[in-house]
Amino acid sequence: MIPFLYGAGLFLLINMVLVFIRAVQGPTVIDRLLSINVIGTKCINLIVIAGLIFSRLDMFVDIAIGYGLLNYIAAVCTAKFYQHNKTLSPDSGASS
Amino acid sequence: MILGFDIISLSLILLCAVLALFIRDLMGSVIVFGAYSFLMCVVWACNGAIDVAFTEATVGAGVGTVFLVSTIYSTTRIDTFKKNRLLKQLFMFAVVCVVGVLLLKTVTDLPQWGDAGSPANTHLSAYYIENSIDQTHVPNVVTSVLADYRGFDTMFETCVVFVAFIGIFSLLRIRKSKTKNAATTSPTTELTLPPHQEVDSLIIKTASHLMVPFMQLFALYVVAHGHYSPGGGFQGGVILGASLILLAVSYNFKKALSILSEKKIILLVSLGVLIYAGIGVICFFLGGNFLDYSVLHKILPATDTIMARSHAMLGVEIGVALTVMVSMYGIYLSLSSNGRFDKGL
Amino acid sequence: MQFITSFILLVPFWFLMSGKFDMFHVVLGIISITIVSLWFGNMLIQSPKKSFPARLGEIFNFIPYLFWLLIEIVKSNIHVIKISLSPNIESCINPQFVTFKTSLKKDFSKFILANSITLTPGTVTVRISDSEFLIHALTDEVASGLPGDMESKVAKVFNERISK
Amino acid sequence: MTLIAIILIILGLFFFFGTSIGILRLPDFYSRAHAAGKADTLSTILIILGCALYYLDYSHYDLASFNVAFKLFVIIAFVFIGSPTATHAIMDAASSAGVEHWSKDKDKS
Repeated sequence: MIPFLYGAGLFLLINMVLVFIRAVQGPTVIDRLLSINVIGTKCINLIVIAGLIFSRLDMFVDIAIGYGLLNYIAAVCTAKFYQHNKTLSPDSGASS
Repeated sequence: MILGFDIISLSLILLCAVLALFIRDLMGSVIVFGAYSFLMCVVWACNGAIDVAFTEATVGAGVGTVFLVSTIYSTTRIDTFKKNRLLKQLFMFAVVCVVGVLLLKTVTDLPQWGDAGSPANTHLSAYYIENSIDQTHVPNVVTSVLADYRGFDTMFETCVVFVAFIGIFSLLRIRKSKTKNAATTSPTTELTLPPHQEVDSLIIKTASHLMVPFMQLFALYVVAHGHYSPGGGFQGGVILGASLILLAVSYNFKKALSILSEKKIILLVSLGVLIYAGIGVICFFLGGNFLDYSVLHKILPATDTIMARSHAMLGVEIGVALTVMVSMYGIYLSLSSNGRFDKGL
Repeated sequence: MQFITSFILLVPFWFLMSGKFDMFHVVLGIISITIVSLWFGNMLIQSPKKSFPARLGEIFNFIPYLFWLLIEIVKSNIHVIKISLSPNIESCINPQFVTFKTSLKKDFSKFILANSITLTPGTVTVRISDSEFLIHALTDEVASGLPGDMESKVAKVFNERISK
Repeated sequence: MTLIAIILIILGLFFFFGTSIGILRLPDFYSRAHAAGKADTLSTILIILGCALYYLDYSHYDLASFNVAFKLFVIIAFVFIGSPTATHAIMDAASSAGVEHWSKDKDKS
């Protein structure tokens, strides 16, 4: 079971790299926000899987709950920012 | 230590840092740094440093991004760094190279990962691991080290948070009497700020109604069970602060001030530090050293010297949690309203 | 009243999280729950006048809805993945904004409806203004099928009358 | 029991893969948000459910393991509330910031 969990974690990390490509090339800031949000959700799963690999899930699960609770504050806050400040990019020359 | 996880997440962290440098819109950089802290938490967790990972998770996901976003909201969004001075850039590049080489040189002198012969493992850690349960009845060694063996350190760390809040608050705060005197300049500053109107979304509001009580109860659980599971005063305090910030973000600024007014914020921040230092002073008066909790069994009911240490640790953690919670909230309010305390993000 | 209801709701949460039943931790738990429900009990319970049986009825009605929602979530995932793995992506989607008016009154049922719309195939709620939902739909067939029978299901759960 | 856990985790990983591919391939922001918002929720639920089953089986269903399983269930519940809300918040931000959505007619012209 441990090799399987190890493989699952590696697969999640590779997925994370794929999502990160979108954050690199994302034309707008909001695309980046979206992909970072997905990376955050993947981190919850990764921490739970790491807890199973260490076979001390009772210790790791608190971190995962903390993430699950706090993951969406950043998204909410950024959304509020864009509702006040209705321009997407400060200038046209935003490069990545 | 899980090697494959470490390698991929560390290289992703490097990519994040480089990407954040090259984005000109500061919002983009802030958001990319969100991913940086997520991945850093995974690295800590994969190396077994659970308490550090918990701190990183709460600070990175809960308050770090929010602070930076509210700072950008009250300042500017464009990276105004001038890129045309070649000589200056070359000089900076040289400085960075020298510092980097020095740091890499230091890395070779560090002990190997998990080296049993390194000084930290032969002297201190062994003592803590052997004696923690006997002397304090606390299974989580990190908590007993932080709150008991190195109580002075933690007290001054709490003071650092306190000073950070007081610094930000007193630097940014604009008194109303002063703005009246400077009435000629205030209209121009008003114009540079973005036009303000209250927006609130029903979905976000209802979701935060549902989440906030559970968040707070979870935070109190973290504070109360710091002896057995990762976490403790600091992490619980950050989650409490983040829940208050979530309420403030999903409503408007008036509601945020009605939860905790300015006066209460300053009072409670000081109260947290007072609880910590007060426990130390009580020990002092009972005939022990400052922060020597074992003498507290004279006034705590039904405890011996060992349980007194365990209970006093809980009291200390409550003080830390109070200071951290209220100072996080106060820093958010100061930053997002640009010190005016009338309207904000 | 709000205090008592939220206290009853929060007690199982604490004890299942804590898992320690000695005197010291029980007292700590009761103190914590009291603090939270005094401070934020009025957030968790938005409608203080409702009686306990009505609340229980809502919860019992909600469970079948939850199962239905889970099946819809699985469907929507298969739908999204089919689209994103299809060889020519641009021919099978036609993104568009759709608005519709709901006759649901309570905030909480609007919230449930909006999140259900987000989780069901091909639609995401973008904004709610009063009773108008702005929805982004991924394909034509999904856009024409809104709001479907979801609204009446939500209304049934929360005992609301809708004009249809 | 372990087999069920493995199947659940593999399903979750598959949905995550779908999310990643969707985020990379879909043409505009709004449709990417569809992929991110939905598949994320379900795959998190599946993976954490699988982990909970495996942990229960691994620790022979004792009392402490039920405690951990409840905590995992709490994560599921909060992701279930939080993830659609985050998607909605991001979409709302995009639409008020004026991100244009992709359509076939615009692509042809």
